[in-house]
Amino acid sequence: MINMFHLYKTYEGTISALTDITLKIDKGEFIFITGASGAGKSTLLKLMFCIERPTQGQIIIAGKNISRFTERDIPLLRRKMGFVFQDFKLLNNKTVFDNIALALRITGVTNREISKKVLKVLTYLGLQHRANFKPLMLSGGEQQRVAIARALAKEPSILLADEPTGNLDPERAMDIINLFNDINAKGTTVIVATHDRALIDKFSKRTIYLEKGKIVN
Amino acid sequence: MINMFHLYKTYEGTISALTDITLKIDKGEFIFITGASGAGKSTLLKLMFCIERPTQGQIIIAGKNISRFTERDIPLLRRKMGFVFQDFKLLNNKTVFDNIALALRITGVTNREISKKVLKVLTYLGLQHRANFKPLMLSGGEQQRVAIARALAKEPSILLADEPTGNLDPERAMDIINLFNDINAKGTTVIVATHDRALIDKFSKRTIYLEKGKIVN
Amino acid sequence: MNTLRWAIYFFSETLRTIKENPTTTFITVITIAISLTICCLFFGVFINLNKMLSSMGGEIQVMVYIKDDISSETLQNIKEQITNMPEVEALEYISKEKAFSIFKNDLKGQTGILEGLNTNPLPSSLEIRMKKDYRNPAGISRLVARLKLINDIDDIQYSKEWIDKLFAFIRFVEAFALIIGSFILMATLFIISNTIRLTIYARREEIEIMEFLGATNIFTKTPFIIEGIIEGFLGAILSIGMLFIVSSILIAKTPKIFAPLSTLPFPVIYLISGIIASGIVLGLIGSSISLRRFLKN
Amino acid sequence: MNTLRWAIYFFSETLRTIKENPTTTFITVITIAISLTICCLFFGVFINLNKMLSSMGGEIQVMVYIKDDISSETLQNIKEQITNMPEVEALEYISKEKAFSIFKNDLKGQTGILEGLNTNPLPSSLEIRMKKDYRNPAGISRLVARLKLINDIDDIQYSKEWIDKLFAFIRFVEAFALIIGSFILMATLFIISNTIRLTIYARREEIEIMEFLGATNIFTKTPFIIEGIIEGFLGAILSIGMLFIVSSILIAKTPKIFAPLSTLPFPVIYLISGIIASGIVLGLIGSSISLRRFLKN
Ligand SMILES: Nc1ncnc2c1ncn2[C@@H]1O[C@H](COP(=O)(O)OP(=O)(O)OP(=O)(O)O)[C@@H](O)[C@H]1O
Ligand SMILES: Nc1ncnc2c1ncn2[C@@H]1O[C@H](COP(=O)(O)OP(=O)(O)OP(=O)(O)O)[C@@H](O)[C@H]1O
Ligand SMILES: [Mg+2]
Ligand SMILES: [Mg+2]
Repeated sequence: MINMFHLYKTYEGTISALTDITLKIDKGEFIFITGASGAGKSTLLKLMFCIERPTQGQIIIAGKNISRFTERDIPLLRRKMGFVFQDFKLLNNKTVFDNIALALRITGVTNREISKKVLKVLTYLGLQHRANFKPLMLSGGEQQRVAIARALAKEPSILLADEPTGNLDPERAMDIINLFNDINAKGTTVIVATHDRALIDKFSKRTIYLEKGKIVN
Repeated sequence: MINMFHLYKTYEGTISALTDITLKIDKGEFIFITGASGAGKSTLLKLMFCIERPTQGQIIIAGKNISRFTERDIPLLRRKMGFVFQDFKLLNNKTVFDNIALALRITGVTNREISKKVLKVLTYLGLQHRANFKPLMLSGGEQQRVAIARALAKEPSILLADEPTGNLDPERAMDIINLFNDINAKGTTVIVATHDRALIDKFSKRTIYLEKGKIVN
Repeated sequence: MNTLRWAIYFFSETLRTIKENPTTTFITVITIAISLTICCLFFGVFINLNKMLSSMGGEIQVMVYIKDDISSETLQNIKEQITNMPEVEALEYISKEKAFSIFKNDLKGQTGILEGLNTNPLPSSLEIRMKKDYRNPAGISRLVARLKLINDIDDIQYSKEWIDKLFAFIRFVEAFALIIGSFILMATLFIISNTIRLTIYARREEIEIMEFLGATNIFTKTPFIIEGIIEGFLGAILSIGMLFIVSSILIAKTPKIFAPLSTLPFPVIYLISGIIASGIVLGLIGSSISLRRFLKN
Repeated sequence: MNTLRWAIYFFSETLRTIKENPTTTFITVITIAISLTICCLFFGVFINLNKMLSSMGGEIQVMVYIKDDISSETLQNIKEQITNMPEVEALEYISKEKAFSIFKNDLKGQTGILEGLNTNPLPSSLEIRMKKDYRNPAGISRLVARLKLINDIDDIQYSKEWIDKLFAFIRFVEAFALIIGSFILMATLFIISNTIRLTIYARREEIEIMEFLGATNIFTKTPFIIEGIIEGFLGAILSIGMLFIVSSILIAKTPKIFAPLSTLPFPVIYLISGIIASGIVLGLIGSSISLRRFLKN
């Protein structure tokens, strides 16, 4: 599904965030990426989502070399992927419902299906009662769950989640990973960047350890 | 130091975030506040910092009834307190150094002292090499540490930290709480809202459990 | 079906953002209204001034004095020759007697001067009214050249100095309007597009997030462009209101003799549709230009 | 010492934000420049037009015709009486002979009319030039009333119709300028303050964070206000440049006779300092107004 060959990412010409990453992720895999703060976890996810471009090396996703993507190719790639941003990136002037609906509308889902899907995913995440709230009226953990809901709603074939449980209590965090497990069981490739050792230990999945931009084991 | 009497906070007239909170925090105490997502932890901290005003009840800080504060009284209160925001609230167009320096300048510290203090606190948090970065060039955990550095730099008499370790790996999280412990030992009252059970267990401090806006034990 | 769904989506999306950002919408609409109004006032005054000045060309008179001792046939011949000239619109014959009575009238009180005068010393004449298109220095020169070829003409008189002055003034006003007018037009475009740009700048995060969700440029752009068009339309309507108020104050304050200076230079319906069209185009261009800066392609 | 430290801080802070937001600074500066330029062009043209029209009042002539049979003492007496009137600036005596030669000159070719005339029928007269302040319909009426009280005067003539028309036109131009001018002034204020407001709106988060850090309003406000002042100053400088370019094009295109219409109505130094002062005041007011919306008190 995802193949990375000798990937390097250097910011501003000098700040080396990733060094020589070669990684193969199979279709339907569930992977944790972990490592200290600043190790390069977010950068790795951003490269897969074309938010950042590699300084060197290739990324092949579903047979396409996205390192060579032009700006025009990117939207189509992103519509098939879900991304839970570390800083949520919710639209503050839209309600929770509209934030999630927008992500679906972009992928071309019809209005009728949109309401159904949004309500379903909000229920999964215990946020039905917050559907008409705007993000700034939510607690940190609620915002994080909206960000997760938005990524899940479009039923992506690849889910990238960047620190999706940092603002959640341990029970809720466990629930989220269980949810990821469920969609993973239905075929979605799941890649989670996290610090939470309890989760990694509990779910014993393949885990990539990053240290100063390099994969270690 | 901080006294809360029968505090209620209702958002938008209907969303009850805190119900009948009565709490006494002594000078020099170290307190954890915990509870599920949406329990009201952030709201409680925001009330102490005058970001939100209580719907009912009184808050006395250092002998002053801040529930009666006018807009003109607030700046002085805030200069004596440090607040680590759950969403960091860094100025994106200023460097890490300038973000922290600004907080000091507002409290009236002289230029010479500012550089000294900023560099000291950045070193504590392992961020010397990021002094000239702007927040958007930092990883999530680095941003969080800048937010912590900013709150610590002005050597506040009360430190309020809202989920200060959500984006940090367990080792760094432990370091942060140790740091809080140190300044607590020097007399600062520390109040930390957190989900991290590992930290709460490790540091066995007085812990307030919130559930749906109420204190439980 | 699909197109309709998108149209509905984009429209409701636009209305929502307008409702959510009343201040920026308000600012943009008023800015467009003010800019359009200043443009219209400027060009309205200019067009009227130019019209009034040009109509003063109607006072251009060429007088042909005829020798005293000619037959009525020769006179008829001269009249025909002149009437056939391309520059001539009308011709009036003023006999010796009529000329004398006009002269007496002009002198009014001081008739003492005519005491002891027993012959009429004034010649008969032909007064020529020129066609509109030829009422300019070049046209007059050509007419005079033609007239000079006619026999039995004593003298040709026309106010050359006055005509040259009038046309120099018209040319001056035109150049003036061109310079200041193009400045005002450029200023209008600049101010409108930048106001829109600042409102979009305030929402740059929103655009970025849309991109992260896989939105194509067109999807992200369309609501902003529709918003620009709606704001342009509203601005135009408001501008029409402002123009109506300003021009009715002007008309009320204008003495009758200068009325042409403050009337509408075009039929109202053209004016209104012109302003609305300009508003819409300005909103469209303004938002399109601004968006290019915030979208990658 | 402390004040100096703050001054340095606020200034360097302002320069930093200007450097960091070149686009919004640029937009604000150009908007101020354009608005000031349009204002100046409008008032410049208006002042010149008004000046030119008023100077046409200099052509106001009041003629006093004197009876034929008076002694030179009486004439001297009349002259003195008139010279002492407050409205009178100068007085010219035109004798019967001079009047006749002027009349002959006016008739030019058609001197046939004077054949057989052996006495001079024209009266002698006094031509009055009025003082500047009285060259208006009311002043003339008062002067004429005074003149009528003098004995030995035959007749008083002045071009009432022309004067009334001229002053009606001047009054019209003034009313016109007042209406359009106040519209342009309001528009300028609105556009400048709103451009600044939009730039501040884009940075509203920054203001909020400053408040959370315990900054007083004055601390948060000052850099924005200094920025407004600097932008106003730069806009004024740019506006002076624009005015210089536009007015030199205008002057180049202006025929000599209309030169008064496109010259500077004031000494350059007043103009420049006036524009700079307006720019600074506009920047100051614009930023202060805008900040009130984003700060709680
Ligand atoms: N500005 C607001 N307007 C309306 N409701 C709000 C607002 N802020 C918070 N709330 C609601 O109040 C409740 C408590 O929020 P609070 O942020 O205090 O929770 P929290 O304990 O900090 O949760 P978390 O751990 O997820 O950050 C939540 O249900 C939230 O939706
Ligand atoms: N836009 C950028 N410009 C410059 N440097 C950057 C940029 N983004 C990230 N970096 C740097 O690259 C390194 C890796 O960042 P990254 O966000 O990938 O870390 P991370 O593993 O996600 O850390 P965290 O757990 O704290 O989120 C960091 O040192 C960071 O400062
Ligand atoms: Mg990260
Ligand atoms: Mg919270």
